[in-house]
Amino acid sequence: MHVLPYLVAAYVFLTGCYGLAASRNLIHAVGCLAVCQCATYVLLLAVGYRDGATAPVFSDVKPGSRPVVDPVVQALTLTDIVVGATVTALLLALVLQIAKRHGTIDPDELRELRG
Amino acid sequence: MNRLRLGLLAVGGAGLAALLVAACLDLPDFGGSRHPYGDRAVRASLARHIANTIASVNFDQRAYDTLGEMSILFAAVLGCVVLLREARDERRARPEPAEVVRPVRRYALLVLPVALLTGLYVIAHGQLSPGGGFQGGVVAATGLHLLYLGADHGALERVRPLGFFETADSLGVCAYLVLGAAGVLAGTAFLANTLLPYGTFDTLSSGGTVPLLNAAVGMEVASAVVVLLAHFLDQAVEIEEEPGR
Amino acid sequence: MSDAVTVVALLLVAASATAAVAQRDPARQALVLSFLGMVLAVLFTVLQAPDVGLSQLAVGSALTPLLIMLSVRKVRRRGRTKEERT
Amino acid sequence: MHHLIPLLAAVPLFGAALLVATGRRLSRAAAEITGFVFSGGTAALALVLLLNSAPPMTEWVGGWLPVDAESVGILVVGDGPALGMAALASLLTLAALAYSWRYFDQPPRERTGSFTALMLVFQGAMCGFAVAGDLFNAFVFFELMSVVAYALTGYRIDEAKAVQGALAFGVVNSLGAYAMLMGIALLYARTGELAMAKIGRGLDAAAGPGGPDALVLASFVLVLTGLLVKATAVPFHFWLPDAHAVAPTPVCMLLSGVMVELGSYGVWRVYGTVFAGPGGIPAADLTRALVTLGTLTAVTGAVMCWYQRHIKRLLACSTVAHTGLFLVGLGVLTPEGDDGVALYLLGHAGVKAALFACAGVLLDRFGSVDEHALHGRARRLRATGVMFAVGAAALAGLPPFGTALGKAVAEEAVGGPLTAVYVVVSAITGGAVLRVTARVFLGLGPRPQEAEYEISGSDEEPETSGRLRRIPDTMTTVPAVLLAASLAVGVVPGFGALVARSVNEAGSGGAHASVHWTGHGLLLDAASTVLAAALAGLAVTRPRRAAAPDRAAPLRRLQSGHVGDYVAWLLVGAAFLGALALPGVLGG
Repeated sequence: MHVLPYLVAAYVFLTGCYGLAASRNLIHAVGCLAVCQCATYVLLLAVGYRDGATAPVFSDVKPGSRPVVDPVVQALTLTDIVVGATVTALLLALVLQIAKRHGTIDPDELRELRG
Repeated sequence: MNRLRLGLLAVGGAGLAALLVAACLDLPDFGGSRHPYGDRAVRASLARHIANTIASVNFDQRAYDTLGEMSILFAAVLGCVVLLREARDERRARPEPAEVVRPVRRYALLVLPVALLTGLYVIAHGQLSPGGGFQGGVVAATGLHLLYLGADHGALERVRPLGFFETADSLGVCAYLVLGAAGVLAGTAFLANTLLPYGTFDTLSSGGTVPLLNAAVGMEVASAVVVLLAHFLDQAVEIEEEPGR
Repeated sequence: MSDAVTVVALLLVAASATAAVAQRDPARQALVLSFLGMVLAVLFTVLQAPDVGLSQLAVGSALTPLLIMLSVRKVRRRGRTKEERT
Repeated sequence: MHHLIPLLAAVPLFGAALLVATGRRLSRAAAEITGFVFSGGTAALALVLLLNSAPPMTEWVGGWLPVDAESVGILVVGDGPALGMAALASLLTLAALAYSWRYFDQPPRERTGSFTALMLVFQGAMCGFAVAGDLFNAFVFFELMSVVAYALTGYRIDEAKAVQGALAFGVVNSLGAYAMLMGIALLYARTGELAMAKIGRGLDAAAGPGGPDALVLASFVLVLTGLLVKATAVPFHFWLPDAHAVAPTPVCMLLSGVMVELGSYGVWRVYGTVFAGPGGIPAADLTRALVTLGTLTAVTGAVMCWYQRHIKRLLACSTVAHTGLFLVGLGVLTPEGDDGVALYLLGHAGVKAALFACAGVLLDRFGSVDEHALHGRARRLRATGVMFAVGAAALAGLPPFGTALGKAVAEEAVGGPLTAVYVVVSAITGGAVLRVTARVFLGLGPRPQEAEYEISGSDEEPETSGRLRRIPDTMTTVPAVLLAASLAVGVVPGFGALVARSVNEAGSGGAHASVHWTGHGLLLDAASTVLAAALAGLAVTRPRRAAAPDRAAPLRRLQSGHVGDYVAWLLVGAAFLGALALPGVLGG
């Protein structure tokens, strides 16, 4: 339990990398990149967790009555999620153009840029 | 997959995996209680009468990061608009209205206002409860696209004047920057939250400039996601290549 | 109790990430990603991060899969019209 | 004054937002003038701040001044290197905007200002990254820079190669950025801080008697992977030739002139502030890692550069080679090395941007950037030819260009066999460009025989609407100004010393080095220039022997254009980096 969340994050990251390298379809590859990014969310939030603590929102918890988890990593993760969504969108837009110009989205068949 | 890539992947993956696992074993135990920056952030948030510490971190303490974040969204949407423009050899086709089953249609029309209201509520309560400009913006914008299911593409286009949303997107960014620059003009610092009173703890107007920045982000995100989805939807149903290519 | 939920959520995340990578068909991968997004949202809520859970739900399990589906549809439609012409 | 530092990122962003908001109503000229105003304003701001940067400034955004040395805000730094990079990025953006004045095809309907707006966001992102003093903030601007760069690279959506290159760029750089974020999370777990200087102190405080542990090593590797992907060190470099060869020319000027260099700058900044202390990575390990990777990069880049015939791709590969030289110079961790690299980088930015600008002229005139197809066809473009030759010589290290001064200083700092790497690599890249000049602009030598090549560069679409009646003045003035600026870096008295002082002031060492022309340096510069001329001459007169493409075939085959290969190489590179830095962890 002490290291499980970290190991899961590392595993998810490497799995995503494998999928990215082995992908036969560029849309699938972009999806794998999104998987890689999930690893960063898990790692960040795991780092900020504190046993027995509550969410750092004080609308119904009296300040100081209970420990709270680290709010900074949550803010970082929020930023990270936006970054992920936008990168996915932009890469998908590029994949669509590749489909139009090359007639395929299989990376093995894209043979223009070599050497 | 060819043999070279498999070999590289095995070597690189194994090396990186070993490194990451070794690092994980050196990390402080999960659930530890040492969070110096986090504790300071909570104190700073309470000092400025903001109930949701994450909103305080996002829109006050680290508001400059959020500026970068919304610029990324802005730039990505602008990039998608540019990349998904009609190329020289494409034209727009009127898609035939898709057949939608009646229960689906009714359900979609029912959920639509709920989604929009939820989005607005989540934006407005950003500094009080979980949620904020970003989450609410996405919910509202995605919800609007239920109209595609509920009615058809034509109806969606009528309630979705893209020019308006593109302008709103950039005005959101402008508003955020102007609020930030106001701090410099007042002689304090960029994005300083010292101009407005901090208000009463746990109310809608608490937190000085936080609600304003939050609203600017909400407007930006909602419009940006609408524009983004619109362009992908156009690609998926409207834009066609000229025959003969 | 919450420890057990965390462990289950973590293992589910690992499993659905594997499934998302292993699923070669992008349309089905979008569905798996959507599921992954939901599991992550649950995990984040268990880790006391409701803000992040909410945005993961909105982005990871709605927006991103939707974009992928639309892209798949565009690519397939393109393939179909090409075939009809030839 | 220090309150104005964050505005370096904010002003161009504001300009971009304004352009998009009013985009539908603006005429093209109005949009481009708006772009100039905001870009130029930022450049002026950067220069003013730079002139006031001694002693170095810092600013806490949001006015979160530290209480008891603890702050919750974001730190931005205003020292010489940070503001210098911001000024360089701004000035180059201004040059690229001026260059694209009459250059592009009509902008897409109803989107008059979108190209200008993207360029402005790019400028803001580069400035923001340059002044970042907070690791996560650096990541945010790093990612912003990448996102805009993908969109700009794929801007010409009618071109198959452009969209493919942009996707490879996007996937590899995004993965690098996520690796960097993993590293930041690990550092946060150990120290609980995000400001770079605080992380460095936290690492030192947490380090046991055994020195750094695996956690520090892993975070070092992950953060550097992100930065080195941007800086295009081998084996993270594959995306660069694909992307730089296909991006619109004004964008290439920025990508090769400053964005890639920002990666090297990031390595310098992050190592110096975060990992240089006793709890970080020992100096010997960093030197081993950077010098090894740098030498590999320099040699690979030079070889790839020599065997290209697609002119833009050739220039892109020469950027890889020079990045290798920068990394070697930074890796030796001496004040002289830093000074030399800073000057080299400034000189290189002007020269490389000017060369890309000249390649853009060829693309406009002939719809081709293929060295073989253009053989002798550009004789009438005298001004461009002269500039191309001057740029080639400056790339090789012809005194008194800034490149030559920087190269000489760095050569002195690295010493020994690494000096030879500097001389040979700069000679090969300069020689390759000289060869192009001789063939394309002078028509010298026999017409090269057609060989089986994957990328010829002869079927490019011109970027201008039809053929412009004559080359717009901006397209010849801009490269001339850029070359003059590069010359000025070397000849303006006291400039080198000024750069050296501000770099050393910001560096952790505190030692000051003096920078001036030396006889030894001049000799080495002359040697590399002569070598470059000899190589070019040999290639032109004996094309078969000097430029047989098959010799480098194994190396070129690695550049497969396949995203999966690039990702696999990225993993290998990260593992390799870890192995290079491992002894310090094991030995401690």
